[in-house]
Amino acid sequence: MEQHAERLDTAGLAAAVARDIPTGSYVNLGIGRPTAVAAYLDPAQRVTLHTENGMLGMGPPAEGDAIDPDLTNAGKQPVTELPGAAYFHHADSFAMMRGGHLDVCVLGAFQVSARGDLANWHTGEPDAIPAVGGAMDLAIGAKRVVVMMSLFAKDGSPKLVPECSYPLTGLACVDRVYTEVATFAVTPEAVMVTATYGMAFAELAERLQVPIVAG
Amino acid sequence: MEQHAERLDTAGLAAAVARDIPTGSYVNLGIGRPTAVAAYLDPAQRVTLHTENGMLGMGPPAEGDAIDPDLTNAGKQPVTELPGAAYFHHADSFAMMRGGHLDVCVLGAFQVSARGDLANWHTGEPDAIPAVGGAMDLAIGAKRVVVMMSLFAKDGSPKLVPECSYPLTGLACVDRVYTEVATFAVTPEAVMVTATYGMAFAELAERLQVPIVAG
Amino acid sequence: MTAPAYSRVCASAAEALAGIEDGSTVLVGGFGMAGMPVALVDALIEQGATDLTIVSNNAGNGDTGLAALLAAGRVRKVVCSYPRQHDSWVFDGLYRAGKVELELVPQGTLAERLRAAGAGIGAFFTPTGAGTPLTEGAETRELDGRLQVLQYPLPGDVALIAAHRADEVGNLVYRKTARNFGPVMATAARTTVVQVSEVVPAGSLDPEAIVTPGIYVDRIVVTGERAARGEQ
Amino acid sequence: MTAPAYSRVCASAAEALAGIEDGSTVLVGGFGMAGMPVALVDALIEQGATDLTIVSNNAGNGDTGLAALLAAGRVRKVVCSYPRQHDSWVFDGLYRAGKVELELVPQGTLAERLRAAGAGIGAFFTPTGAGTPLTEGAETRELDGRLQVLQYPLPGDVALIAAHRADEVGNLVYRKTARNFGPVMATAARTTVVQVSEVVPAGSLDPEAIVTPGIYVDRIVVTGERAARGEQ
Repeated sequence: MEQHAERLDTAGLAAAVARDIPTGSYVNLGIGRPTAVAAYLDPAQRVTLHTENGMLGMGPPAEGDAIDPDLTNAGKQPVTELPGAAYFHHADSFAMMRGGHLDVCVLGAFQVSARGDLANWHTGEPDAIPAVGGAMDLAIGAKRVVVMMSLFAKDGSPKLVPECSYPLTGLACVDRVYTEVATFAVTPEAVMVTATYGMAFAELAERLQVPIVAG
Repeated sequence: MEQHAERLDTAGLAAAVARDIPTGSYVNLGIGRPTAVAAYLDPAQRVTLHTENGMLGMGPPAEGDAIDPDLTNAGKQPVTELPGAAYFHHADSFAMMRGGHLDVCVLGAFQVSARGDLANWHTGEPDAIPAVGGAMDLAIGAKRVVVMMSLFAKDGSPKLVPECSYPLTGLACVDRVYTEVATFAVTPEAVMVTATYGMAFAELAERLQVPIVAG
Repeated sequence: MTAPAYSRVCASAAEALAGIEDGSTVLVGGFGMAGMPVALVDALIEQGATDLTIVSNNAGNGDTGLAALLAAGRVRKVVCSYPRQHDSWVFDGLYRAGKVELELVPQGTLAERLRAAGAGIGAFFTPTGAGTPLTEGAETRELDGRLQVLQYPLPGDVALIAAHRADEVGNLVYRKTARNFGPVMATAARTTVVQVSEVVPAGSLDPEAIVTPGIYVDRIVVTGERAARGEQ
Repeated sequence: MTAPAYSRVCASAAEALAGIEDGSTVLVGGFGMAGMPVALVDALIEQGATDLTIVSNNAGNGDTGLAALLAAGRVRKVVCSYPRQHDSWVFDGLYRAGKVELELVPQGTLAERLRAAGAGIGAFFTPTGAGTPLTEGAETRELDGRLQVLQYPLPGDVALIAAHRADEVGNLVYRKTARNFGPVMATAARTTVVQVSEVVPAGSLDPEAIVTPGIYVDRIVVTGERAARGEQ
């Protein structure tokens, strides 16, 4: 277990996720915050980015004249195409996801349970418009499901929980959780803390209702 | 019911099948004898030929320098490509067949039953090597399944039968049967003779164990 | 180009949408605005069919296209994966007011149900959504070591899609991620209508690169480059 | 071209086939000789793995390729749709002698079971073969007004396929009807080995026209134009 003195800021969190992606991986970065990981990937990692709307070899965000309304990421933001890119239709794209061909996906989360259940599509509030997109397909499909989130909600309650109270996205699917104060490996045996950032293991253990071990 | 004085020869049978294919149809001609139908299609019919091994817009047999080992029909004979052709892989080709998108397929048969059951893949003999290919997919997939066969086996027994004795290819799937002496429409109500060739209706009715009506 | 009587090329979007009946299930391509058949959706509003079930990845953006169709009260039910967007206020309001029904389907299951409809697959088991509220009540089975859910085909009466180019016999090619749902929706509907930037002679498209073979395309409307690219 | 350590391009077919174990299920592309990975099958014979299950549309032609593998006694079982051909005497003899097991699968079901294995579909219902001896004992259900049969995925340990060209990141394009089973088999195996006529730099292939994305390709062997086109 690595111990660091400072909490991770947004950039630091994205960089930490990026650093741990194995060389040569095919990776999906979902929508929203995880898409920031792309900027911290080292070209030497030779990561190929997949976007659910039908592309492998997605490049950085498009700007100015490079913006093409026919070329977007899953968040509908304009992106670019790298040499070696390939386009395919939606059934083929999700066959790739569901079939277990992506090495890593990075997702945001409302909650993750101690056994790796993921809740990230619906708060369950009566007035909320539910929307799931490709989250359930990524959760069950990628070889490694990485969650990137703040460890505590605004009210201070932990988001790594014994059982999710929000509606589930997938069962026992999360492998790694990256937060601003600690990173976790979720295994069948235990939730292992792999690194801490500005918070001692003892304090973590006290604030979480989930039993943790130092990894 | 049309009545013709002469039996159909091989060419005449293929021509009769070709003549009845509706204008603008997408058609699969299976393997073996039905492939001869292609030569009798009128360009004004604008028929597009499908081959199960992944092509729409198949052209005539290839000869001489036009022979390309990468371009064959379902019988593995060299063929050509017409303007407007498209290639696709096997799962897509059979999705097209199974999904009901082909207007007509033409198949050979060992037996057809009065309710349209088809037997054309296996004689059931103990020493026979069974082989089915795409026959079962065509039988259940094409909008109209046309059988082209001789009406009587070498021993004189009819191949249009009350119940198939050979192993089935598909249940209640045959719509039309073209033979050298008569053509039939197989409907839920009756087997209707639509034309005779050199054999009187009365003789047909006597030689078949299947009740027939003049259509 | 010449358009003989049997041509699939229609003179207008209105002509291409003739005959769509009240109560139809309409598959609408696009992922956000990429691949969205804007001209065809506008023509559907003009055409007047109502009580529609709309199958599309999203539930309308801003005040045009699908959002305008919703605002006009023509839609009974939306089947989609991601209705909630920053500019989905029309759907949001109708949904909260109980004026439109929502069937929320995980995106991959949506795509696969459309494919199944086109491919003659009667039903399929998928692990997506197993154990979640989106598959409550569905038949489940443990297969390949994990819980899977039985899902059924999602056929359409009509598909409205956008492609880049068509040839005279209806073969289609797309542009970049605007391809998305177009190819599967084209296979899943009884009648498929496509808007394209141009129609080229048969033989002009590379037979190795055709994404949607013409067998899946019934009517073609040429809307020009900008409209075909999802711009207004 | 240069081949860095991480390159998928192998120096020889022998290198590409290293590690195939006895008892493996090997998916072999091709429809007759079109798309048949002749060089890879020859290398498999050299490599020596035995007790194999071979999944392929046919069961070998003449005395070379799959027929030679069968003749060498390496094949326990053949899963195919059409073993009986005018030149399938090797298979015919072994089958009649009870020396090779046959699982006969309708061609479309073979293709769809391979697709299911690659697409994470746990099982599917298909009308193909319902009520025939080929689906005896299978689970059936009436769906969409007709009898359908439940079919399971058909995954491979290894796929051996032939394509026309690869780029450096493994994207593949095919030629004409030699495409056939290659794309689905590439998705269905843990390790996919492809023989191609040439490897071109990344970016040389049209991204709109790629049939098999590189994610499905593990090892590439350049065999030159003639071998890639199924000629001996």
